[in-house]
Amino acid sequence: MIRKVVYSIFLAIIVLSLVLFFAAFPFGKNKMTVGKYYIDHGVQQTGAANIVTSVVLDYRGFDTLGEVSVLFAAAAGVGVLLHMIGERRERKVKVPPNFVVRVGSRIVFPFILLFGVYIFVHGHLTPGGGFQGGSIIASGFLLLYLAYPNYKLKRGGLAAIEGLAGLTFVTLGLYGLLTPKVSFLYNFLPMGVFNTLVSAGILPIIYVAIGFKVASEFAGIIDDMICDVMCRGGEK
Amino acid sequence: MVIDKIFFTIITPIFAFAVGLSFMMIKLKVSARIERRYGPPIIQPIYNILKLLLKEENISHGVIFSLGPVIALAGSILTVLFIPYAGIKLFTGSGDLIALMYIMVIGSLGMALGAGESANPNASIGISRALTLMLGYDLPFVIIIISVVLYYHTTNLADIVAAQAHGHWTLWSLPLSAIVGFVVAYGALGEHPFDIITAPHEVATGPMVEYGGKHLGFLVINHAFHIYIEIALFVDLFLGGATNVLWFYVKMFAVFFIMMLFDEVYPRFKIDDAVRFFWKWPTIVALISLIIVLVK
Amino acid sequence: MVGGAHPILLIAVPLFFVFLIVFFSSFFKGIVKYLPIIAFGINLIVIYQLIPEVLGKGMVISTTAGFKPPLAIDIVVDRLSLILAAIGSVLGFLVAIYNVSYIDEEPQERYYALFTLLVTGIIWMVVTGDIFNLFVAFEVTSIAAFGLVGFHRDQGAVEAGFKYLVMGSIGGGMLLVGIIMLYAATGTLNMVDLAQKSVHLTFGQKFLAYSMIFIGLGIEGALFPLNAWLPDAHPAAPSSVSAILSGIMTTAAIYALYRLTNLMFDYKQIYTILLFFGLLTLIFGEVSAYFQQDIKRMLAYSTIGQTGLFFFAFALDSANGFQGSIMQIINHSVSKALLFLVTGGMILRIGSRKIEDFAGLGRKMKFSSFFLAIGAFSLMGLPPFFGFWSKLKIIFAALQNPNFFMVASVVIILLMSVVEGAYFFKLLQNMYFGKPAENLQISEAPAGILISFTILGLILIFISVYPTPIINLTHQVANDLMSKSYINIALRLGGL
Amino acid sequence: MIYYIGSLLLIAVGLYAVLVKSNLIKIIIGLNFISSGVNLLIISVGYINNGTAPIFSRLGLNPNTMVDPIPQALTLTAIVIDASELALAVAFVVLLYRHYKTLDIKKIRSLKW
Amino acid sequence: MNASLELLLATPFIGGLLAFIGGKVHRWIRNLIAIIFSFATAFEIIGYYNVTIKGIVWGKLFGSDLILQTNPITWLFLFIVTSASFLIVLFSIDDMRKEEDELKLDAYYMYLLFVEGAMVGIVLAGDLITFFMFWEIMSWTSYFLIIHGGKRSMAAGYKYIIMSVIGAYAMFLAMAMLYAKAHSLVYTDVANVLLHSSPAFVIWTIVLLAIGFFVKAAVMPLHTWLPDAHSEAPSPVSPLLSGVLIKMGAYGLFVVLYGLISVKLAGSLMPSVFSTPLLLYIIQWLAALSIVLATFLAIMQEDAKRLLAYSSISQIGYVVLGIATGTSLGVAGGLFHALNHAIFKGLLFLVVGAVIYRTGTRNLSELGGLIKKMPFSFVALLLGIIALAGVPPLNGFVSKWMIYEALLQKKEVFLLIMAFVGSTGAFLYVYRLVHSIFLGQLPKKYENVKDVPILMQIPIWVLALLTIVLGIMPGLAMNVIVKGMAFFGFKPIAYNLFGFPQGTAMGALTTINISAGLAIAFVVAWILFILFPKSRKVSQYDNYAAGQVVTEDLKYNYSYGFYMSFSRVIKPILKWSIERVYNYWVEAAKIFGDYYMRRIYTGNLETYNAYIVIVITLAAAFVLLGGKIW
Repeated sequence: MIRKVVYSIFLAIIVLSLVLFFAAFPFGKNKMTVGKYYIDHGVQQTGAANIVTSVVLDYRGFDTLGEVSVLFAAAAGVGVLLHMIGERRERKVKVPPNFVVRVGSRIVFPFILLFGVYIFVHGHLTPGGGFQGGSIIASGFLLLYLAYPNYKLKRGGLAAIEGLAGLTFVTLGLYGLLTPKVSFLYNFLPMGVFNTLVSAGILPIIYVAIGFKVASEFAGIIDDMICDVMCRGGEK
Repeated sequence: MVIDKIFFTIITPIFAFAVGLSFMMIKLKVSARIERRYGPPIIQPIYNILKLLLKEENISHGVIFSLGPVIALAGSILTVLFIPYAGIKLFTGSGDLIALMYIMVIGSLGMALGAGESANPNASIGISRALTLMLGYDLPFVIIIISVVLYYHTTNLADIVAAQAHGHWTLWSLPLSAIVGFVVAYGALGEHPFDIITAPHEVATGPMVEYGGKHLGFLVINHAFHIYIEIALFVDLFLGGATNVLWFYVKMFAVFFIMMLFDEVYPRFKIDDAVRFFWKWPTIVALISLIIVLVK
Repeated sequence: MVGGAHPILLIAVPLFFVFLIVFFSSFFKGIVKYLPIIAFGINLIVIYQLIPEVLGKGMVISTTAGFKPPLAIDIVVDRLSLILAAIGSVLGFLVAIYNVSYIDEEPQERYYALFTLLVTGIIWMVVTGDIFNLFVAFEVTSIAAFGLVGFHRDQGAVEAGFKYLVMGSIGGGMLLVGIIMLYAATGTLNMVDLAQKSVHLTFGQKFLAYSMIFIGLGIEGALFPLNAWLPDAHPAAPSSVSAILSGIMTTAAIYALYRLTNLMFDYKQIYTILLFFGLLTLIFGEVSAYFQQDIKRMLAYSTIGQTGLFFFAFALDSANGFQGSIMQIINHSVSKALLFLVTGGMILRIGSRKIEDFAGLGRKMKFSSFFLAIGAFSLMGLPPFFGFWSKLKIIFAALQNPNFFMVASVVIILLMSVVEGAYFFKLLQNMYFGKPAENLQISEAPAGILISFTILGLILIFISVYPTPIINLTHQVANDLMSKSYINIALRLGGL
Repeated sequence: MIYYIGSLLLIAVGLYAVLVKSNLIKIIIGLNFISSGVNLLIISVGYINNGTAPIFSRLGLNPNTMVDPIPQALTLTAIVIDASELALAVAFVVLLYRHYKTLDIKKIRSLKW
Repeated sequence: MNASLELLLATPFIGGLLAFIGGKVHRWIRNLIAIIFSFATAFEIIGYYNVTIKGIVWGKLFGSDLILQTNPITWLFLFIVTSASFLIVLFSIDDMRKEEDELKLDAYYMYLLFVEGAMVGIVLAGDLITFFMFWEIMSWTSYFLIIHGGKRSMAAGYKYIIMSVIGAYAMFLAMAMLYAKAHSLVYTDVANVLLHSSPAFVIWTIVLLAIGFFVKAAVMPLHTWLPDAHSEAPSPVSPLLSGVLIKMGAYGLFVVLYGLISVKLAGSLMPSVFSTPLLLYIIQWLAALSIVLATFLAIMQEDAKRLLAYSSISQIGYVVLGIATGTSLGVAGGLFHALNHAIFKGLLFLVVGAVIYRTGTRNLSELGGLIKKMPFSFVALLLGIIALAGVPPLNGFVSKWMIYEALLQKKEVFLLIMAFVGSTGAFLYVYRLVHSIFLGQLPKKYENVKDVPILMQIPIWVLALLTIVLGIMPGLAMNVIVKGMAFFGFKPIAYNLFGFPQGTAMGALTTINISAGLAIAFVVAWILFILFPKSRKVSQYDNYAAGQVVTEDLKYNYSYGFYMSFSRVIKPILKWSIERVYNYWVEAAKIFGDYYMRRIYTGNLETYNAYIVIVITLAAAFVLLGGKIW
């Protein structure tokens, strides 16, 4: 009990000091320096209507590469941890899925996919993007897992998609080094018409790649976790 | 000059031997008298030595066994050459008091080696005791040597003797050192109560247990030298040496006579008691004397 | 490709290969294990090309997305980064060779991908010029490391991995809080820009932001008392990964601390506090190492101790201190990686991590034992090995103005060196002259392992007998740090 | 201001959970609290009073009312990182449970000193 | 000889590496390389006899130069190092043949030559950093040599290396302090800076450096490694350690005391006792205590090498005592004794090694009577012990005499008394050595023992010859020593080839007279002896045993607990052991370390997280309190 009180006091001190810090930079005040530049020039420079996307994929595109790597690392890590030695058994469930779920999922799944694709394709125009879209697609696969006990993703294909998507991203970035700007991730494609689907140069391509990548990674994670619990064979 | 030197070099050991032998003779008689016996004839030691030397049957346990007495005698002869007596200083210039201390050891080393080869445990025990006792009396001995040396600011024995001319004996100036010196010389001679080394009736005459014949004869001769060395050194250090042989002899005899008296009075020390004894009172007294010298 | 190499290749190329590994894993699995070698081989070429440029100009800046910083993220390689990136690439390359013989457990393709990602993340942390990008690289590194620590999936590995994950996540969160505090205060994320714009902050504000960043990087950088995950995680990981973790990952985090401290938080008070952290880390690491029975755990604690040492040297806040610190970093990275690689090979052969089971290995695995001895000597700081020069420099630096505290610290450092000697000699003695178990039938380590640690050992021997270039280079680095030329050169080269 | 305090409190609650809860899942939830708090903090930093989203859904929107896009981008990155950590943590918990047959962190102490 | 100092320094190192590589080809190639290179090193130093070279830059470090230099004192130590190493390599060829493991042997020769090289480096060093570097190399290479001796040598080696490292780091601290002040570690610069430093600084410097040297030289409170290490090391290594390696401590002390700070400076900094600066006086006392206590301990030993090891502590005490007197005679005596000790202790260890080679034991009570089987070894050992005991006419006497005289001149009587007692005590233990090994009765199992092979005898004879030559002609060594000391600003002492004429000291010494006198006396006595009837040789068992007949299977010898009665006397001293004090503290530190570690790395995640939170809290509190947390 004393422990908890002491911890609470500690945390109170931490929060208090941080609050005092942030009090010097009040909420709602315009603190932009670089951000202002992005808002002012982002549209001309990147051609993306969504300034956040232009920041995420263009100005700070390198961060996103890292982000993709992190996600990939997590997926690989989960794969490493939940890797199964020996045969995979058929998945067994205690209660077979409801009929409604099975039929419903068959109807909903294409729409989920479509919605996901929509989100990452329009990432440079509207809120959303590769990560969001990818997650949505992965949730569609989760639905399939719920609905069909014997549903199994083809991991080889997933890996290929994952790798190809990642390769696309890096290759696009590396190509920037060959352009006159000599800059990684340089947006070398024409800007296109503002606020249309085919605009903002390489950004949509990257987002599509990210979308596929995220979808396959999340799907892989889901597959790993479900199988680890449900398909584990005789090994201890 | 050179002839002189050679002459004295030859004569000195003989003189030393004679003196030592005479003391041995006297001792037999005197101790007999103290014990109210008649005692053997006065020249009995000479008989003894001759008998031993001329014995037909000699046994040897090995080369070093034979060499031991020889080395002992050689060491003693060498030591004698370094001790000035009656104004004659032969080698005194080439080795001072400190060197002399170590030259004296050569003889003991020879004897110890020889006795060691005899492979008799009695001999070994005797040597062990002898060496231990040596360590015992060495402590007060070096202290008084240092006191005397510091008092006269020289380690040259001849100079020390010279500085004591006209009756300025060290005995008067450093009486405490002299007393300790006496005790030490006495201990070094291995007389009662420090005769645990040979310990007659106990370990069968100690280191010499295996010796007989000419070997033992050499050791007896060596003992005569030994008596001479210890007492002569004492006389040189504390009694101012002497200008002529006779006076030197008289002084030596006086010292020896007092020693004999002690010899008859005291019982025997155990070896560790002997060491403790030497490290206690003689050392303390010697240190007091040393401090007196230092403060002066 | 104007002007030779482009530092961004240091990150992009290995990442490319990471995805290539994933791509190939489904249908061409045989090639997977060789891809990291190629990746870091290319990295080495890039480093080689960068060397003259960096040494000449002091810095090479590479922009991304075609915009100048602070608008976009830039990759900045100055001399200090170059040293660490070079160490990272070399270790990555050698450990990649090592892996070929070492890893036989499934899932291999994920291991290779994660491994490549780990090293890439480390290099990334070192060369980035943007503080949020630093955070991302930090997370790439740590998440790859979480997975790799748990790679064996046995009880210890999982426990260590989980603890590491919890602490690392807290650290990551705190680091992000610190970054956001800086962003809230300045509105920029580029380090050079931050350094310039943060001058108007009060000491208290800076200190608070700094302490948050410090927590994050300190957890990764194994500073006492934030290092409790390390002695669990480093031994639990495969030895190849341990070599990277101990050799360069903690160092990279410490590098980030150096960089940020030097750029933005250059206060005497902060340095004084860091001194204590360094000393405590040193003491607790070395003394704990002495009590270990498990060799990898011992090496892990020794890593903590070494970290404390070079962190202490850095906190001296003098040119000599910086120089000593960086020399010690080099020494530690090379030697500790060497030790982990060698012990990895030995553990592979004898199947035990207990020090007493190493008895008699000096006879059976001659090369391994020899290089183990070399590495241990260098860590102990025995001449003529490189560790001696670095320790020398640190001590000299500490005693530049010998007040009581400094002398006491030096005494502590030396005492800890004695402790270090105590456990290393115990190990060596046991290894060379201990009585081996009955009918111990083992052979020398496999070829890949042998090649990799032999090369590393030869590098160590080379810098030991010919330390002059490194001494000169680190001297320049120390001057860079002292004069904060990072800002100046970056400004001149159009970093802003 | 309340947003700052709220998000900071969220961080504190997360830390508290990590500190005192012994259930592995709760610790993971605590970690998530921390990251959510941090993300909220980031977003709050970028907010401008009466701001709009920095999206030019049509040309001619007033750029001066738009909020800072950088924190939003950062949050996006941070969320993904948090999700990755979460996935990995859950995988660890699965394995831990298999090895120790418990979810109590106090009993998972095979590695010490 | 125009070879450069670098070449001299490099020769043994190159030789070591080549020997190691050569061992892969054939063991004789290795042996040959070892012999050639050790001889080459010894040969190269001829060119530097009485040469002074001020300083050669051989490298650069942190912008300061690494310097080599040489002067006659250097030459003296070079001579000790190189010639001893050469002889030991010769001795090793046969002695180490019993080691079957060729790899160990390859490593053995490599380390042997490395140790030599490191010692050459120490001696040639012209600045402290070079000195320290080679010092450390010497430590660890010799450590590897020591642990070649088998299982028990490992514990000994461990103790050795840990203590060495502690000592080295004490030196290192002093060096670093000097560097901080002088920004250079070249002897001359350091000396300049010390001249203008505060007394406390100078004293600290000397104390710290002295700790390092004393560990290596095994001066009393820091000696505990030596008896174990020297006795457990392989036979050829022991003479290297005892004869040469511990001299490096003495050399270091000499250089620091007279190269870095002059006696005059030391005298001006602190009060003087007996006209010796206090610090030097304390050093002298430590040395004197070493002499006496180590002698007593040596008397008690039952193990031949352990006995010699304790004797080394005691003899190095004389060296340090002499060097710390600060007068020309005393320092010359100390240096000369260093040379002499290298010779006779090397000799003794080699002979004991030869005995071990033949009998396989070094337990004194198991040996005996070997004189008939190994007569040459006996004679060599006899010469060695006579020299060690400081009995004329051999070399040990001359150097001890010089030290005594120097102490007498300075009236440091208490030290002198201790030195004397140590010398007499030495007589006890050396007799023990010769008695228990060569005299007494021959155990039956050693009936077939022969003298050692010729290759092992050569080094023994060379050293034995040297004891005699230097005993009769100390002037040979004084040539070098006096010239070298002039280099360090000492007044020259008067000497001639055969000793010291009147005026050098309080007395005079002419060694030729003593030896000639002894020779003549011996011849006279011998002639007398053979004049009398010839003696008959009998068996050793044919002796007086209280009427019993002694048979060969019965051990009828007195060799265990030889000085039992003496041990009763010094029991109070024996009860008290420095080693136990050290062990106590080490154990306490271990318990403490273990305790805190268990409290900190508990394995409990909550605790670990709490650390993080505490650190953040401290930082936050620091800010909240406005930076006033401490």
